Amino acid sequence: MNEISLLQNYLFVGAVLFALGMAGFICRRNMIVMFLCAEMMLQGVSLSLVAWGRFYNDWGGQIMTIFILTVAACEAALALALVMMLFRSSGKLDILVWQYDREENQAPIVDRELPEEPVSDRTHWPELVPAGIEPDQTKLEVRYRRRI
Amino acid sequence: MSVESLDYLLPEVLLILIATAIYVAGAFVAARALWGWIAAAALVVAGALVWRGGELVGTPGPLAVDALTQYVRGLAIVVGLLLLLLSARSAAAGQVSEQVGSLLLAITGLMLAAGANDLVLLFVSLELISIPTYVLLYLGGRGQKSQEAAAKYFFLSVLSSAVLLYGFSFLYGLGGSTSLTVIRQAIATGGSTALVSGLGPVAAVLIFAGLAYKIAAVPFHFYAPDVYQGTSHANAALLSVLPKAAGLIVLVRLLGLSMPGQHVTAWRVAMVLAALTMTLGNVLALWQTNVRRLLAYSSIAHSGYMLMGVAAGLAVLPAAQNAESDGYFGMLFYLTVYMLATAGTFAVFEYLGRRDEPLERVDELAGVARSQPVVGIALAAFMFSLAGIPPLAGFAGKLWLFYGALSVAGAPGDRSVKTWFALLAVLGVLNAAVAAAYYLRLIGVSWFGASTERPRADGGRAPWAAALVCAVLVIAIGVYPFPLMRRASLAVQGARAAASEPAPAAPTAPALSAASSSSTAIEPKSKSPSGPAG
Amino acid sequence: MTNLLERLTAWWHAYNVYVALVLVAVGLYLLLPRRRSWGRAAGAVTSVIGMGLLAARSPAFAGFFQQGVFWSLAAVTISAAAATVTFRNPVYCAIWFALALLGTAALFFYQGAQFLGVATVVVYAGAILVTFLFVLMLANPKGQAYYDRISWEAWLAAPAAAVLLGVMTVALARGLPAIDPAVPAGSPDFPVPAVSVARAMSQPRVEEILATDHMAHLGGQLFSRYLLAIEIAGTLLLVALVGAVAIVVHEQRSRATVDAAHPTAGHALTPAALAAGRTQHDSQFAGAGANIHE
Amino acid sequence: MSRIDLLIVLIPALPLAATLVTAALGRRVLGTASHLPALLATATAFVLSLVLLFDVRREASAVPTQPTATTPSAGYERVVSLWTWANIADAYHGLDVKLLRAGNQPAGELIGAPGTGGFNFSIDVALRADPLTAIMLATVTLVSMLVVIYSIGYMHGDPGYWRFYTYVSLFVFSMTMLVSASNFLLLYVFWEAVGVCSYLLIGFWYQKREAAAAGMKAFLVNRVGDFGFALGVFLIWVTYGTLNFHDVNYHDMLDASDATGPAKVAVTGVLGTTRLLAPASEAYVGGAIGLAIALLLFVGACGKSAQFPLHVWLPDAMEGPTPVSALIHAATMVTAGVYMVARCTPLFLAAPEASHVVAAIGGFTALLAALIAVTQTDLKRVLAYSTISQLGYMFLGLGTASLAGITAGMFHLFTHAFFKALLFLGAGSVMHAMGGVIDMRSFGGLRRKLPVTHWTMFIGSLALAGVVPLAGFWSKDEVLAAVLDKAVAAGEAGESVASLYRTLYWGALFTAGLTAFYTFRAFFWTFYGEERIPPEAGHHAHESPANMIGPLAVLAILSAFVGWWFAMTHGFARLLNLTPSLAYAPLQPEHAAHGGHLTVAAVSTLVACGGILLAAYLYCGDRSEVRALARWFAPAYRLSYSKFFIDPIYNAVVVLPLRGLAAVSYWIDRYVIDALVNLCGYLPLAIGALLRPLQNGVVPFYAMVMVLGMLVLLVGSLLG
Repeated sequence: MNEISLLQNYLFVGAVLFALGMAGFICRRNMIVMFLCAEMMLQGVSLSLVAWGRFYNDWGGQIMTIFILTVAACEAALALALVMMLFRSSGKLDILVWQYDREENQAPIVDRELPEEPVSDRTHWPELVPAGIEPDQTKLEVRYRRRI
Repeated sequence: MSVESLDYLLPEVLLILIATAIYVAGAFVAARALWGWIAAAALVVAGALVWRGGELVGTPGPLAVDALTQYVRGLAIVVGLLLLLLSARSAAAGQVSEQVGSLLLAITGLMLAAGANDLVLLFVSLELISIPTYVLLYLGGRGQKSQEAAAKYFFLSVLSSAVLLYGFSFLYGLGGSTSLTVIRQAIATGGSTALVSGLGPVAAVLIFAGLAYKIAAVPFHFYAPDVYQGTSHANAALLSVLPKAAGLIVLVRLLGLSMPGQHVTAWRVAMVLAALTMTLGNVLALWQTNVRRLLAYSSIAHSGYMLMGVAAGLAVLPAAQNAESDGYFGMLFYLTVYMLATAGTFAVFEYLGRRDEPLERVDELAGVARSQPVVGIALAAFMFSLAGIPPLAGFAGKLWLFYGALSVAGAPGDRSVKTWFALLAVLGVLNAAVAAAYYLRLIGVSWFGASTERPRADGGRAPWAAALVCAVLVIAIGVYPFPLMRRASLAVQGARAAASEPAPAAPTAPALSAASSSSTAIEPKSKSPSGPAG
Repeated sequence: MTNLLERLTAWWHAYNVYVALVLVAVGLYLLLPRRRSWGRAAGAVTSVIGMGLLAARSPAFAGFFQQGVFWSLAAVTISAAAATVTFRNPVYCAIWFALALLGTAALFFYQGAQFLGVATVVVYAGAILVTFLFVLMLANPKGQAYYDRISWEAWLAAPAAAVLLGVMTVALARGLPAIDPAVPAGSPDFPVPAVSVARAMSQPRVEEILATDHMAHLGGQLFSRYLLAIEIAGTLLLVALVGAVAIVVHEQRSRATVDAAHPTAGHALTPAALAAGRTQHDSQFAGAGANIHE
Repeated sequence: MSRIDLLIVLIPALPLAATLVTAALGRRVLGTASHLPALLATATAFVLSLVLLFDVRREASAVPTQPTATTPSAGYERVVSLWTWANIADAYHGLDVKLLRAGNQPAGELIGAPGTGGFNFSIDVALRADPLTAIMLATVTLVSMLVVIYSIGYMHGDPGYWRFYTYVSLFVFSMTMLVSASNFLLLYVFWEAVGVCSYLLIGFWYQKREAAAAGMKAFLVNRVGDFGFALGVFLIWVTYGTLNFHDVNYHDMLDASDATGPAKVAVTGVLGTTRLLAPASEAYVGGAIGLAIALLLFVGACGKSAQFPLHVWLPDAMEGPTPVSALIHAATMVTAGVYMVARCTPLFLAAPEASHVVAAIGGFTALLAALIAVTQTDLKRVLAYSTISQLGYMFLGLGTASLAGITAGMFHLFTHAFFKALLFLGAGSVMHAMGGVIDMRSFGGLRRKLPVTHWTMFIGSLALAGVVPLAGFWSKDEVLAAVLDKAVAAGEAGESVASLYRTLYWGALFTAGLTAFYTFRAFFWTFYGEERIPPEAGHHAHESPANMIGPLAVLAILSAFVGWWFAMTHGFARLLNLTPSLAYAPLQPEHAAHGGHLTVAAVSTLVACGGILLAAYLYCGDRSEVRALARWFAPAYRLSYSKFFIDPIYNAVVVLPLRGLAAVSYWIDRYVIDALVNLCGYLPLAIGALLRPLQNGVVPFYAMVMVLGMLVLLVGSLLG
């Protein structure tokens, strides 16, 4: 693969990551997933930068990526604190809860119907039993045997 | 980096050190006023240092040492002092140090962003404005409103900075270096190559879209009304001033000065956004009853006017014009005037509110100007200035913006371009007429409204002083704008001149990298088709 | 018959980009969470085909078999990314994102950016993502929230992504035409500005990026030319740290003071606050834990 | 610095000082003595204006009055530059130099060489003294002084006393600056400033909802006019490269030490001597651009001077205190548009079609407003519509684009200031006595109670009606004569506009009759008939105090004699015609047939008398005072009383159509034109309402729109 096609391929992969992240950012409603999607966009940018740096034999692309990494870490710290606080006051990770401030006399966006949850998608996580009580081994085994 | 550049950066270094010290010491000493005074002293000293720097002209390293940088640094310090006065009261108890420190850092971010001549430095400087702003937004208010404001600003800001970075990556790809000087030279000499003509517009649009969020230009403006409404007056003032200034200056630096020959895309985008932004901001402001929401739309509309200046600056080649008909000059002058009037307005509102119950609705202003004549006159001055009514500063600002647009329309050139700019100027004047309605409504309510009996106006002396300073400046600049004009035109001329002189063949070789490269065996140049190395 | 075939082939050559874009959009739409989810497998197939078609537009695709390593890495990364965006359960999303990060890190290695590869794995996958997983588990350990099962305007988001991809493909094809390596840099047929290439060639540290002491060079650059940015990045980390702490502390403090002063304010979830602050319409909506139906 | 320089600076400076003093000290220190600074300032300014007037007259007389073929006159002007407001370096590079050059000067000498500052475009705060300015200054300061004196009595006891005098002083400052500004920018600045003062003063009694709304309306409608004016100024800037009225010499640009040798013109002003003396085809831009400039300026004038269709604010502006109506909305501010059009005469001459538009709008407005005034029952509203109508006359005069017409228009402005201020102040006196009631249906027969007001208003009404030999007669007559001359001249030249001007002439003549009718209708209704006093006035309805009566008397004397004096001596025209904009070759008199003027005068007098008689017949007829009136208007009285059977015919043929027309005009004005103007105001609101749902508070939606916007821009940039 010559340099220019290497560059082109990397830029293409970067664009795919950016576009996917962008679509996810728009339509996912879970705030943490939104943030992950934003990070994915940054991954796309990083790939492009590194590819250009390689192409020009220049350090700038990699350095820029390091800084993107750093800033992403800063933003992640703030995002975690913020999301935690938002979750504590609304009980949800849904971004659509936060639409109180809007133009006056506009009706809020309300979900008309909620999706049914298919049984097949239902997942179970291990449950910790309260301390001091002996767990019912057989029941747990039965419940998780399929997956363990 | 060298000792000289450190010397040049002394104001920023000082501010960062003081901010850090305030952060750390704030954990131990909970003195409300102390941190404010220290921060103010730091800003004053930094201002003196900037002043002492004068009109330095240095070689372009990571920093563009030119008159534009100096101008914006001075502006940032003045605005910083005003914002500090404005937020003196709104700080939550026990978190003054966090607030003051974040504010100082955001101001430093603007100072650095104005002078950054390197994509990496530019990126971190812009983040240095954004990240403290998130913190301030959350700390500024109480309960769900400020939470919502912070969340909205944060998430959309993350999206926009990703877009901006994507634009940066293409700009980097055009120039092969993070230095804007090198990028400019590469684009100037390689204007006809497929790379520049194919990817240049993409880079320009992505960067524009990323920065338009900071400027609050339509359709990237949506956060502004909601966030302003949900946060405190001080934070709204900060949002309407710092990111906007940074966005506009960076826009000029990146698209205007670093991408020669790529202006067609940029000015078209700027023109479309300017027309949309000013119109939408004004027509929606007519409906508002919440003061901060109203000012949010007003600030959106003013972004539109300033984008008109940017468009005019982008559309004309630098050689064909004098400094004052340059759209950037109009934009810079208007930016200054707008910042003063808007910060002053928020100061008035902050002052007029009750303790723990800030001013919210326009009706609450009823009759306050009669019981508080000084503040009333100041508010009237800001409103008249924002509406562009002479002889206040906003009039001169609008005048130079329209002059810039009409200079494009009057200069020799493509006929359709001229027509578009003439139409844009007409739209601008029409918008100014529409805008008068809601500014006048605020004056009318505050002077002629039936007054409410409830006690008001215990915002303290600090916002009062900020309002007074802004009012004096707005009137003085209106009556005698020449000194400010001269500075602004020198700034624009300086930036244009710095951007048109030939770049050094290679970026200034830093000492450390020279040392490290000496230890590297120079391998034969071969573009190996292999994948991973090492 | 042959005529028809020829016409079909011509049509295909002219329009396969659009077909690919439509396929990407449809596939992505099918994959994204919707009210009644069906056809997710079809969506996966469709979007893979679409992206494959787009990739085939790339002139470099010809050498696919020589570039097997790259394309496998890219395929893994992209599929993981698509899975991140489309999976309903946010915990799965995070884990798929970890895979995408690993893919990106591998791509970094492939480019010779060793430090970045390691840093991505350590910082992102190791630190950030794990913290997010903690939050996710704390927030809704069952991962069954209704808002993960529906998305906002998927019918607009998917075409938007496809259009962006199309724009980028076209722009890249215009900006970086496949060039003959024999064409000298600086001639009009060469796509890259001669200045940049000349600069890259003229530097003493040719092939530095691929050199064995890569890290030393990177560090040298970082702490010389980009020293100022490093300092500011340090400040940024400080702000983020202080800010994150302040946000949490602020919440506790203001809740304490607000609860003391106005027992009803501050919480959306108490009925009194809802009645006081919000409109009736809003409060129905914000009466959160319970009922989002009308 | 000569005396003129000092005077022209002092005259605006004094009211400014009064404003500052009153604003600073008014509430706490001055209290009920807040009128003192304003009184002192306006009185001194008036005296200084008189001195200035005489100085200017003396200086201007030195200029040759009769132009010869070789040296056409360009009038007299004196410019004082206070400070540089803005300075643009190298502004004239790249501009089309031909436009800057004018007349007999070679190109190289007009624009300075680089380095001398000759390429710099500077906007100074520059004041000018010339005959037009001097006349305007004298008028403005005289009327304001009288209004200030009058208001001492009228505003006595108002809680906002100090505020009132602050605003009035500010207004006098702005108005004096407006008429003495020597560049378009300064003119625009004070153009807006008088608008702001007007807004403040209309809304002075903010407790009244209508007052606040009227202030808002006045300001916003004015903004629409200013929109045109601003664009016109920009267009002048772009076209002529300068905004100065006057020429700038090298001497003014360089240091005094360098100023040796004869004064050379460095930059020609838009209305400067150099350009005026040059052949018109070289000096001024005609065609579409010239027409656009003139029409845009005229839009501004329409807003400020309340011409159709931007006249809707003026009737509402009567919510302000009556002295304000007299000062601002009758005598001074509303004439700013007339002043500006007269000042810019050369620009209008460059585009003859613009003059036709001015004349047509002026004539139409005059007729429309007069028709509306016929049926109004609010005394101040009658006067307001009458003001609009008279302003229309002024524009009609200016629209003839002849020296006689422009002089007549300005002369009408001059005389109108006196008698309209008189009428308004008289109305204020009535209102004062009636406890604030101004509806004529509630009172009547007041001439016993208010004798002085009655007599002074009688003189004012006669003057407005245009009865010989009062002020209005002379000026209105000259306007009519000028229109007729123009029609005749155009007819002789075979131009198609002759019929337009002929129509306008007849319309104006009809309007003159209407004017007489509605003026005396109001006069008789108020002062004659059965004595009726509204309950609001209580039992102590009495004549106003001396400080209100005094100004009335002064204005009455002026209204009576000023027209006659100046018309007989031709002093006004002779002085005014030395203004640079008017001492202008294409404008020099073409020696029209003056023989016709006597006919015009006779006809107009007849028409006016007819109107008065009609009013007398209708409003004095079956009243208790009919005998007293019968002695005055014996013929009409006898006609109406003895020939009883004529009444119905008379009524059906003259009165009913007139009333019907008036009612229709009023209805159209209120519900169509006003509604259209309001509609323009609602349009942005409606657009806003359509866009509001976009702001729905949902973050993903915002993100979506951001991304879509970015994509549209991206696709656009790739396609374009």
